Amino acid sequence: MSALGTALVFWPAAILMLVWGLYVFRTASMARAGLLLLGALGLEGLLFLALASQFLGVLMILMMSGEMIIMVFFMVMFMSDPGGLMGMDMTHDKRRSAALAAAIGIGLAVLAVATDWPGAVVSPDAPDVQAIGYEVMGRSMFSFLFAGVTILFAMVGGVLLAKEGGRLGLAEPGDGTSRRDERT
Amino acid sequence: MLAETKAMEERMLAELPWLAPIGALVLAAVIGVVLALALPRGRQGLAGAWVAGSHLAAAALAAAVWLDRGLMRVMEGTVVVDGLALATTGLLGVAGAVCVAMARPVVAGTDREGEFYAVLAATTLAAAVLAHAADVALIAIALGLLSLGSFILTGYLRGARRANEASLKYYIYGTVAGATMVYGFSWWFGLAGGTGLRTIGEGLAQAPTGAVVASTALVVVGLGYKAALVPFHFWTPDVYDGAPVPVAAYLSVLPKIAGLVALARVLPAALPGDLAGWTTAMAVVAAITMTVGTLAAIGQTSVVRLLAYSSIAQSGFLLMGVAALEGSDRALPALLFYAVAYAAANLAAFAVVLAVQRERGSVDVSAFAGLGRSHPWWTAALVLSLLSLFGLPPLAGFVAKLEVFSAAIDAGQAWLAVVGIAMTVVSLYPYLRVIAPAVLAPAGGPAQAPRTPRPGLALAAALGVTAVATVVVGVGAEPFLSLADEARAMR
Amino acid sequence: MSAATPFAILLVALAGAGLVALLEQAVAGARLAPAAIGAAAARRLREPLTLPASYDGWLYHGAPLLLLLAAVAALATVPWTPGFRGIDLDSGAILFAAALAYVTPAVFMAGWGSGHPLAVVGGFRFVALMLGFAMPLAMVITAVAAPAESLRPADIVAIQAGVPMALVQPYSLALWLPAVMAVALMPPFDTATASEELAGGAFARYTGPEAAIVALAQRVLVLAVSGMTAALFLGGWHGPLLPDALWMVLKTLAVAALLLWAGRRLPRLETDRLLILAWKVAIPGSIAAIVLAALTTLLFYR
Amino acid sequence: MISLPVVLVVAGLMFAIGLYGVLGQTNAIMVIMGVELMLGAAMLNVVGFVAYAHPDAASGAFLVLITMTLMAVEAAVGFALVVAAFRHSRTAEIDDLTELEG
Repeated sequence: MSALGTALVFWPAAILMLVWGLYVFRTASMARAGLLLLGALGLEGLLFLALASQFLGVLMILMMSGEMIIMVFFMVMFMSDPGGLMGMDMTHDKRRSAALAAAIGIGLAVLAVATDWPGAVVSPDAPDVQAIGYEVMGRSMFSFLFAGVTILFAMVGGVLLAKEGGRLGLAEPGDGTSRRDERT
Repeated sequence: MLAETKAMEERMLAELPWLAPIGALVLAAVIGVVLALALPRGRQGLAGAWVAGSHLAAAALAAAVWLDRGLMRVMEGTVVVDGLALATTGLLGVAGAVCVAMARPVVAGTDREGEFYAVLAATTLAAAVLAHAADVALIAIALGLLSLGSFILTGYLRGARRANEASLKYYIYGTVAGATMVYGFSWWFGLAGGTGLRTIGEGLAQAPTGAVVASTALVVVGLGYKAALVPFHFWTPDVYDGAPVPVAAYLSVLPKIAGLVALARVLPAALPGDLAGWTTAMAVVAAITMTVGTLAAIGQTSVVRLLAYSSIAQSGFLLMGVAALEGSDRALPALLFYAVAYAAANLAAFAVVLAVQRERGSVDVSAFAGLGRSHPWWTAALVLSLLSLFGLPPLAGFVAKLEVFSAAIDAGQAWLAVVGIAMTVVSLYPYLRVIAPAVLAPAGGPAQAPRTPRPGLALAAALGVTAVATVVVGVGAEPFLSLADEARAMR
Repeated sequence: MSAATPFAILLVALAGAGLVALLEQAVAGARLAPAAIGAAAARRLREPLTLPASYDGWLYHGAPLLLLLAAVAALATVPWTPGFRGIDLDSGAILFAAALAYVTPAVFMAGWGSGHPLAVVGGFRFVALMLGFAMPLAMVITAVAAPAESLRPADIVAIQAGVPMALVQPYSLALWLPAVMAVALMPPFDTATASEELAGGAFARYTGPEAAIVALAQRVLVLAVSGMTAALFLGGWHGPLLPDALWMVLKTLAVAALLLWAGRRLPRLETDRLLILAWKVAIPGSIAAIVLAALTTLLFYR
Repeated sequence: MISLPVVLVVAGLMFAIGLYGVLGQTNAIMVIMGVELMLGAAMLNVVGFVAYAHPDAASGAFLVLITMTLMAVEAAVGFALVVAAFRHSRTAEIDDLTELEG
């Protein structure tokens, strides 16, 4: 992509991404918060595309849709005020957290501008799908396989924690995994 | 490119024997899940036996690889099989097996017993991989699985609200720290142009200092949180308190040692030659960590929380070994020896706490009163382990502390050794607060109906092994020290 | 990709949507009446916009636009002829799945934004459904991309010059068709939006021009998935005698007709049955499909 | 036009927004959202570096893939923990978790 094309996609997408990202934590409606996050991360995928990382951009756009829609689901299920109509305050330490986050953001930004980064590629470029494939199935094979194990145990652990009662039927009172224990 | 990749594939297949310990742990975890699915409820303990056996097999394989195959960089440099990695894997394997034995009486008969063992094995696997990893992408994902496994183990007793709360708190601290670390890795990648630690080391040596310091600080947040270093230690007491006691024992040893070993591998490799003054920074963190941990331990009434703060202080002592890595050749052996001594003593202490909790239903200091009359063997183990954590000669802790102090002095950080000695002296008080009532008070303690009459064979075995190790590693320290001397980290 | 391509794609979308509407009439057994389609659309556009009583404006108004965007983006990845394709990326086949993935948030936004309980349930149903069916969709794309060693749809068409993929991997086609029908909101997988279910489900509250956009987007979705099916499984533009573009159009319309016909004939299952189908049959099946595709590639394509 | 520092500044601000969410929100799921933004910022960094400094470094692309995996698995386990917490207390607010003294 040409430098002009990159700029034309990058600026609107980046600004919208930051604004939506911020509004995730400012809106009272949980459905909106989740969808704004989906929008922000989807726009990040668009930024990847603008920065020549085609495969990563497309993958990001694909993955975030699924992941964030689940997020929205959970938001709506587990919030006492999913529509944001009751005006519940869901923040704490508002001023301190904002100040700390702003300080860190400004610090990172200043450092990013001040540092003399290596490399001086004018127009963005990136390895293509094939090069990424050779990397995944070559040098980073071990890490890739290990990521598979990680996903397996995220699934096992997720089911373990979330489901009441095990594969072996509901828990028996007294063994510490049943909710009934709490009351006795 | 295809031919190149084919050659790479051949190489990687030929290098598989070096990964045998990791392979044993992978089998432990994956076959653990299969066994959990296949076995009937009454037989779920077999999954535990399988996992414990595979842990021991991993430790044995680590020794075999060291003796038989030698040390090398494998998997195109993303994995390093060196003395540090193999010694850590051996320790993790034995400690993990002890934790399975401790957990067995607690989780027996629960509704997802088999999965518990499998997740424990996966967590150990992640710790072992973290000790081997020489690539930041692998470190990131290994730390991810290590964290996830820890969260799951902490929250396993889902009926207990405390366990759930501890797990959620742990999760929040853990994911935030992990995300911060990945951000630091992204800058490292940008400065060096690769994700291998060796590439990063070469790149950072030429990079501007400001960016190096900032990104390294972000990385240390992630690894330091695993190792419970101050100021990333807040989760520790709550999590140990809320988790089942065997899980607290596990968390206090395996993820912590893995985090410290990862620091010991990452920092010297990525920041060669004391780049950005990281040794001094680590020394300062070590001093603060041991001070905060020791002082906070003084006021605790729950023995588990006391041990939690004590383990924070011990992280500080372990970190002394990391801080001395650039300045002294004795630092790495000292770190490893300290890790062995700490693991033995801490697991023994937690095993006694578990036994007392199961008999007296409480982990308060008051519950330990009169333990010496009713259970002399437990009390002996408790006294030995706590005094080893304190560093009384001739126990393992004494030799270990001697080693790290001399390494610190050797590296020109004598002030740190002074702080360490001062904190060692102070730490006697909290340990004595547990020991004194246990030994001196008359028999009895809080009269509560015993929940389980006997500790069970597995728990007794775990207690015996760790208590004996505490003594043997201290009295017969020579072979262990010479073995640790052989352990060299590869860059 | 020239400057005219976006307009060409829009033209294809509009013309194709009209053709799909005609096909719907044909499949329903009614007399073909192109004028009626135009009249219905015009009536929709003139209709006043009545808003639901309690609704979330951003989500309500955004949903039809997002649905249309997703449909057109999916359509743009379809390779029509060697010379004419919309977005031609190395990873275009993944982009197709990525574009379709945004149908889910669009339906959810429509349901939640309408602020009506049945519409909200409709949105939830669709999310649940797509969590199951998005996986086979993406995995089948991997399976058909394996022989071509490329994720570019045009390359996948090119490798089918001799034998269409439907003959090599019939199992992949069997997994693919339900998945694309579900994502294109087609019966019998339309438990979230059908008028017989939940009183119309997620899109029931839309009126006027917005309802017209929803109707258009649904037709474009059918066109996009039919076009991609023709490209990935039926050899795309390859065929004797006739020109490339005509072959592609014929194949696309044939697939669309088949899907619409199947939708009228098959009974509509309950959402939980569909989920069982997705998680217990389609996902394991698509993993097996990848393994088989890898074996096929190694045996016959190298 | 765009250059490397511009991308890094955008990523830095995104990281700060995520951190703001993590520190300021009381609901566990909102905290997860903040973490996702922080990880997204790290990915944007890597993609920027690949684009403008190391165009041949496929290992950077792999780091992004791994980060995406981390995002997914951490969110999965986080949701499971929230479900478990909700069973007990019908709430996912962190401030209500006060059983263990600090």
